Amino acid sequence: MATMTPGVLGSFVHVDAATDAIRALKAQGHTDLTVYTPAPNHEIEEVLDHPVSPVRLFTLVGGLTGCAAGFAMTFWMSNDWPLLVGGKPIATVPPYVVLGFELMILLGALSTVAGVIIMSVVNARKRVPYSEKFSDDHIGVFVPCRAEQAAAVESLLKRAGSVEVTHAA
Amino acid sequence: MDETQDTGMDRRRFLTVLGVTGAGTAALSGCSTDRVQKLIPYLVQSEDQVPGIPTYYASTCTECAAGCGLHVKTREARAIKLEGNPAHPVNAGKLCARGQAGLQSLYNPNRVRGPKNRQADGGTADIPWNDAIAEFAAKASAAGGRLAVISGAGRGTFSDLLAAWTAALGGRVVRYQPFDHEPMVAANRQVFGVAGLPSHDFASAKFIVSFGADFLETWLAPVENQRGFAASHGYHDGTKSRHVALSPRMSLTGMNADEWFAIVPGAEAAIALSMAQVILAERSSAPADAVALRGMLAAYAPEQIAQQTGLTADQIKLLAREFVSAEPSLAVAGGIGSQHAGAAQLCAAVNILNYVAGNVGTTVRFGADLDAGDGYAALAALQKQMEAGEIAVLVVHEANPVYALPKSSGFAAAMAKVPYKVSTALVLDETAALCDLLLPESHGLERWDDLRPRAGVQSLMQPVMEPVFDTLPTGEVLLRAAKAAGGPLASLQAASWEEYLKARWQGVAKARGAGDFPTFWVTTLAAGGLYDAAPVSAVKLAPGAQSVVGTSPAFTGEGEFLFAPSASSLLYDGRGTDKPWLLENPDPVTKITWQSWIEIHPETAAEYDVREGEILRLVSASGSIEAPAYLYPGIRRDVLSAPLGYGHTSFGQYATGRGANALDLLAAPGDAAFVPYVSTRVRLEKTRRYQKVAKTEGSNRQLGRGVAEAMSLGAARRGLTPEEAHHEEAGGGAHEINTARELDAIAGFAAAQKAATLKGNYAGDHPQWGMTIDLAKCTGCSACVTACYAENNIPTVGEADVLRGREMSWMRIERYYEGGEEGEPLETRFVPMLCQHCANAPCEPVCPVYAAYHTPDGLNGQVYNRCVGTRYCSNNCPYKVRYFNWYAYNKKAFPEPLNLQLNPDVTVRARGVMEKCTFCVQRIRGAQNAAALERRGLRDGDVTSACAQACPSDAIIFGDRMDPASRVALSAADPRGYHVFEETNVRPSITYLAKVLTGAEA
Amino acid sequence: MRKLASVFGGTLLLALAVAFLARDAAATRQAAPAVNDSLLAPVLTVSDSAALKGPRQPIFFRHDIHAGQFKINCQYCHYSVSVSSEPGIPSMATCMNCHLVIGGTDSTAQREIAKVRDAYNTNTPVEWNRVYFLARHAHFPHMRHINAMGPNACATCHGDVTRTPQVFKVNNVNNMGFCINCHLERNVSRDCSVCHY
Amino acid sequence: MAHAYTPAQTHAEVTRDVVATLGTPSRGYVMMLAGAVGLFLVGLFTFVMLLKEGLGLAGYNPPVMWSTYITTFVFWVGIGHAGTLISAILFLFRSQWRTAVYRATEAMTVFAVMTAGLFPIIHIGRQWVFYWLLPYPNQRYLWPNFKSPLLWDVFAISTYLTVSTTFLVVGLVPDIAAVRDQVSGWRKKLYAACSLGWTGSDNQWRHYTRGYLYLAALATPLVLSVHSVVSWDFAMSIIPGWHGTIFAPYFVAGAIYSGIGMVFTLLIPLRKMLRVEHMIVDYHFDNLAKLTLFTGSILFYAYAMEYFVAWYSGNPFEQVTFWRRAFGPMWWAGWSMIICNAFVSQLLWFRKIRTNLTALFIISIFINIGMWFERYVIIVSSLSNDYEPWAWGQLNPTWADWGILAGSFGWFGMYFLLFARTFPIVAIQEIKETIPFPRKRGGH
Repeated sequence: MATMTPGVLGSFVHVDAATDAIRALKAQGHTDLTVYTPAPNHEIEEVLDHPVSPVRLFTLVGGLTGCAAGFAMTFWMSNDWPLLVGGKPIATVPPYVVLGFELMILLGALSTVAGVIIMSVVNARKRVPYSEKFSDDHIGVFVPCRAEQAAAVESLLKRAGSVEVTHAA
Repeated sequence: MDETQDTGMDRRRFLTVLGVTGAGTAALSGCSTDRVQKLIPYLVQSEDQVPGIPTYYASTCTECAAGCGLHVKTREARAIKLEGNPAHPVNAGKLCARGQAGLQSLYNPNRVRGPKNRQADGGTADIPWNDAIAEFAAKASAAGGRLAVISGAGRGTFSDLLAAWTAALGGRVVRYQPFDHEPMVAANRQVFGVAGLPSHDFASAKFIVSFGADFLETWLAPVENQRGFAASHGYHDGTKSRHVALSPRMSLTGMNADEWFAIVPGAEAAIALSMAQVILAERSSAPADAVALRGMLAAYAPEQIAQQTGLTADQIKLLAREFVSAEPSLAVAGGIGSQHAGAAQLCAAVNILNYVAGNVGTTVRFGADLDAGDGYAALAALQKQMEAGEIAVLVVHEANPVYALPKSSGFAAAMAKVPYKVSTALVLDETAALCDLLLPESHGLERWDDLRPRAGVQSLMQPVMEPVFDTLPTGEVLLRAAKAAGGPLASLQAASWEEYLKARWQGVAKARGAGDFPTFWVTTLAAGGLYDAAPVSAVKLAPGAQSVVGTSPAFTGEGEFLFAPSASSLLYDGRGTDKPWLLENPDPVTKITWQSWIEIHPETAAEYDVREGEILRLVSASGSIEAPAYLYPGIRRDVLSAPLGYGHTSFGQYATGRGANALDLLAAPGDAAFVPYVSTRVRLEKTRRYQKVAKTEGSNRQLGRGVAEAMSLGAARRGLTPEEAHHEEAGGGAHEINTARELDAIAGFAAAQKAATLKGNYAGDHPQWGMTIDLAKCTGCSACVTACYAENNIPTVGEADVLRGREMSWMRIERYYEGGEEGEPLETRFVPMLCQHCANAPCEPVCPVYAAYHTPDGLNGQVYNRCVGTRYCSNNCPYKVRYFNWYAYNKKAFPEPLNLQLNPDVTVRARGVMEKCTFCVQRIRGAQNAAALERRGLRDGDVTSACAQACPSDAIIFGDRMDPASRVALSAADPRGYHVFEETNVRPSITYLAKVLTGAEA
Repeated sequence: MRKLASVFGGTLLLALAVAFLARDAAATRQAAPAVNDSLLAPVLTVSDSAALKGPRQPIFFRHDIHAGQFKINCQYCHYSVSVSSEPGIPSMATCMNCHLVIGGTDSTAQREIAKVRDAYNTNTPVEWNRVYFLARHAHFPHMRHINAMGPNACATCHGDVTRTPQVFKVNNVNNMGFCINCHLERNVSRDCSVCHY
Repeated sequence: MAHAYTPAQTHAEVTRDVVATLGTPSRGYVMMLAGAVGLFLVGLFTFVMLLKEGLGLAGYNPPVMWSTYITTFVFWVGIGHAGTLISAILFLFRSQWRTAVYRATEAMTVFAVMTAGLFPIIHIGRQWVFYWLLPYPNQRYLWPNFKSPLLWDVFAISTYLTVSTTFLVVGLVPDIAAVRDQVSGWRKKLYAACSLGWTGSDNQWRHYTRGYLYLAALATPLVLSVHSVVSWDFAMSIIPGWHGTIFAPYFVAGAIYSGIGMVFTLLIPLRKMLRVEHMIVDYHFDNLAKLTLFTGSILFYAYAMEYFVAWYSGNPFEQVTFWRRAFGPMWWAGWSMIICNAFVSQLLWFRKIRTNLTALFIISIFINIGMWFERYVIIVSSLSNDYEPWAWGQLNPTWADWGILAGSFGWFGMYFLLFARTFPIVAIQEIKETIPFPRKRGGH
């Protein structure tokens, strides 16, 4: 099995304890932390202070492409074999707004989901220790560090109030 | 079936597999189209059969005694469409619904498929023709003087042969037709001393009075009458004739009258004589010998007879004055609706009226000598002989007396007394079922024959295809029997029936001094026969005119209602009931299909608490019938009616057991000269049972929606449009326009809309097919509906599906009532409704797959193989003229051999596909292909739709609207023109011309 | 980030282009009509017909000999192709016009021609297996096409028959794209109701 | 709002309670599932018969060319809309009370639209060529007609099915991960596969929350547009009684109204069966009932407006159509629609009724009967008395109509019950989000 990323994993019950630990770790230069929470938590996000997620660009590109594809498809297909119906012009905007809109929503939504998956996969670290409790009611903080720093990190976590600390070799 | 032809191969069966024919039979198949098919060539190339190109043969229609000329369209040696022969004087290119349905008697699956004879155990067994003819010859010659033949065949070479053949054996022939107009024949003999029926010229008559004569349905030659009637009664160059109908029940002819008087049944004769009396009293223009009638007519002064007729004295005087002042006028009588015991006297009275008004010789021309049988009296005499056991062998040819006579007449019992009976019926009908030997006759389209329906017309018939079944022309049977029997019949020798016919025609050719016979024969065959002008012989009053009696007859039986059966214009006397086209074509009056009914006036129904569809039982002294009630405002309150033609006990799968036989109520005719249809009183009983009536009528009131527009004669003369005429009637005030904005809206809107919708016309260089339908000429006879069924392979769906409103007829005749409440006269308007091929069609944008789209030449295209079946187009059509194949109707509707009638140019629609009138696009494309081969454009008249071609009133005109000189463009410009549902702005291509009304004042 | 968006957009356009091109390939090109003057048809036996494409016929009728080698005009046998929507199949009498006299050069030909004579004399026509079968919801007016494209335009759809020993389905006549392509190239109307009614 | 509701549970209790709903099915559940499958089989048999014999088996009476199949189609698309409304639109409004009910309603949406998606195949004449409605490149060079409302429908329904399914699945992933960590054996393998490797790391939450927000943002206009497009199936025609400009909002309000009716019908028995009464409480039903009252009143307005517009327009066709809708041969359907939709919803003004669950359940049955009749009346009564009086005709449905209706309920119920048993019916992570984490220094 690929090797586990070396580092220390702390498990917290109290959210303020976890934020204190994170603030302290960042102060010591450990910026590449991985924090597990059972539900998205506003305080954790603030203390980690990551940039806004780029998923919105996927949505924008998907939406615009969908809308363009919708109008392109309808106009091109109507003019490929022009058939007159009900005295109406062969291809105009009003009836095709519905299709442009539908494809905009469809491609927008699909590209958003693709964005979430891509972004989650792109810079996720492989082989990171995880515990079942982090999806129940515990908050987990994993600090990747070399063996020698492990002890210092463990004491820092315990001081902040971690209920359990494990080491990943 | 064994082969008798010497070629050893049945040419037509194999022709169908030429790889070409039967194109219409295999339906639009779902998946693979590469089934293994065989290509079977001729042995010897036939000159007149080119695969893919129709061949037309001239022949004569045998569906009724009128003898209209036919052009039979055949493809790959099988008849697929019947159309009128334009050169024929009787129908001039037109054909009624019964004529169009002749194909379904040719291809009827219930036809007797070969000679049969009765076996010891009572069953019938197939026997070869040679044995059948030998047995027939032996029995006939053995019977000698005790041989009797009942023949319904028209006057012609066959009838002459039959008469000579029977006379040679010493037997006797009775020529019998159920509706044989015996009262008219008797009246002509009594009043003018002339036996025979005159011809009537409806075209030049300016005022027509019909005393119960339904001349548009079953009276003498309905197509000829309708052509004339539409020409005079339809609005043309500022005028139209007036038609008044006097009868207890409003028939289809009554619906086309300007005024209908619900007179007391049986009082028609008195009214006619009273009118004659008024004319003689007030005018001196009557012929000299008519003055002698003043004495006899004095007893019929209007004041004296008015109260027992249902008319007031003034009304009679008004009618009389208008009758004599309209030069020429025409009075007609002798229809089934008024054939009561006093019918002969009624016809005599009408003869006097015509004579007194000077019409005899102008609109009533004797000398035409229309074909008529020997009358019921001759048949009754024969029946007496049969009951007395004097008849040893009875041959029944083209007649069904067991069904056509009331059961109380006991004809079936009389037949039982005849030891040996022979029938040549096409279908195993009630009479044939009792016979011992069946010699099935070839249908009129499968045999050589000729007919002389009237003086001056000798109409030929030629086989257009191989016989569908193992049948022979009866002429052939007679000649072969003569050869087999020898003895007295030896003189009637001929190589074959065809040769016999040709021999006789050689005589005709010699008489006319024609050169060599073959060319004469071919040219006459191509023209359909010889047509000379009918001689007109002057007639004088005979002494019998003095003894005419106008008293109304006594009706037998007790019961509070008089029973007046009505002859159906589609089923005639019941010979049409085995044809699905005629059963599914809604009855022109009641719009009921597949069922018989009892007509009762709405107020009488309210009085007896009768709802529509409630099954009523009518009981008379002689029997009872049960049928669902139909509330009909066009009948007297004390009269009930039921259609003739239903209640068959043995007439094939379509007719047997369908509806009730109205004749069961009638008493035995006894020694009357004719069957008195209107003769018995009946008691009305309720049966507490209910049956939904299979009618195609939604609401028969148009709720002021302008579907059937009409305008007064005055308005029409002043060239007003229907809208202006309505506007004038409704107070006439100028429509005050309040604001300038309203002016802009009216002007601006119309122009903008027109520009927006011109796209339907592409570059404008294509033809834009259109149609005009003149409601002033349309009589609602439904010939166009059957013509459309025949041309476009439309399936008949059967009673259960008509009950659900799923009939597939692309064209329907809508019959809207106007007035009729609180004593107002009831007016009826007919609107043939079909796809309007709108330029701004609402059905096209809603179809998700472009199955409904607009063609460059102005048609609303319906591509069957592209249709997915969402049915939104039918929802969005304001005219509701799109029909859906809920089931695979093509599989149920064309059992072998009916599928031979399918038109190979028209796709047979599969299940789940929408279909509608296509303006006969196959005819348009066919004409365009032909024109392209000749390197020329289409000319007006190259293309006409099946309905326009068949319409006896010539009310439908089809053509290219873009061609300013075309008939359709000219008639579309008529100020009477309007579009149905104009306000939906769908811009239909069909222009209706408003009906023109002439009330009493005109 | 930009890279990803462009990758995403690119794949979409590529998919559309492939679909567009796939459609053109579906309509096979027509065989060019070529009649070679000095054409000598190969000598084959009945058993060879099993190896050849197309259904085996009751008589091994050789178009390459009749139309190719002897250059008999198509309309001699298919007599109604220039006047009717149906080309027409030669009657047995048409065959006998020549085969009354011509007995055939090699043994196979003689045996096949004997079948023709036998069929004619016993009045039982030969039941050919149909090769081209147009779906019933479409109407193909042969005469308009012959009228427009000339009398020897048969090869356009039926392939160069003068070199085919046994007729086979060169083009699937039920492939609508095949007809529409031709109509587009010749700028002829492709309105639905021209063929579907 | 009267009082902000915070569930009285800790995070561990939430996980335990929701995982408990996925245990071995109770007898009641199995019976309901068997019933649903039975109804589905009835529908399947009917559909096979329609395929074999033809649409004639159903009670179609021309001129009424659309009847119960289109009614049931619009009914199911309508029910689908409440789910997306609650899960997407209320998510944008940050409403507190949506968290407990939104997963159940979102699942209801997906299965309702799946049921509706069947009808463009069931009701057309040639079911086996339904794919012609899609713009796939073909050798015939033929394309569908994009001007047709039916084609807009195909695109709208398929987009709506895709987006709402995506929305449901994206919402489910964290919950499946939570369940994965609680169960063992083959179920752990199943849930591990479904959770797509979700660990709840900060990086994942960062993209997940934004992604979910944008999905909700996209789903909001979609839910309003889909039923507008479905209403344009009718509004684009020229049939009196159909082509009204009020149809889009009228149908959307009706959709939400009938959707929440179905939510009551499903949730009230379900919460008892899955023993989650303490998580889906009166507070939720009270707010749902208020939403029902709101949309019910819009329907009340719409019905009145339809009759007023018909009268005011002076168009004789419209006036006769609406007169016959109220007093003609179909008066019974017209009045049951108005009573069930407009008057029954007015009962929800009273708090006592809004919080009485049995009352809500009964009202929800009336709501959905009324809404089915509303579509039936709109479609059938307008078609049966159209422009041409001669072609008027009454529809009388047959067993085939009711068979497909029963089949649609079976198909929907079957999927919903299976979903309730295999996936968490209450959103674990959303509820945990509303419960504040315990703090070391106390206080909240």
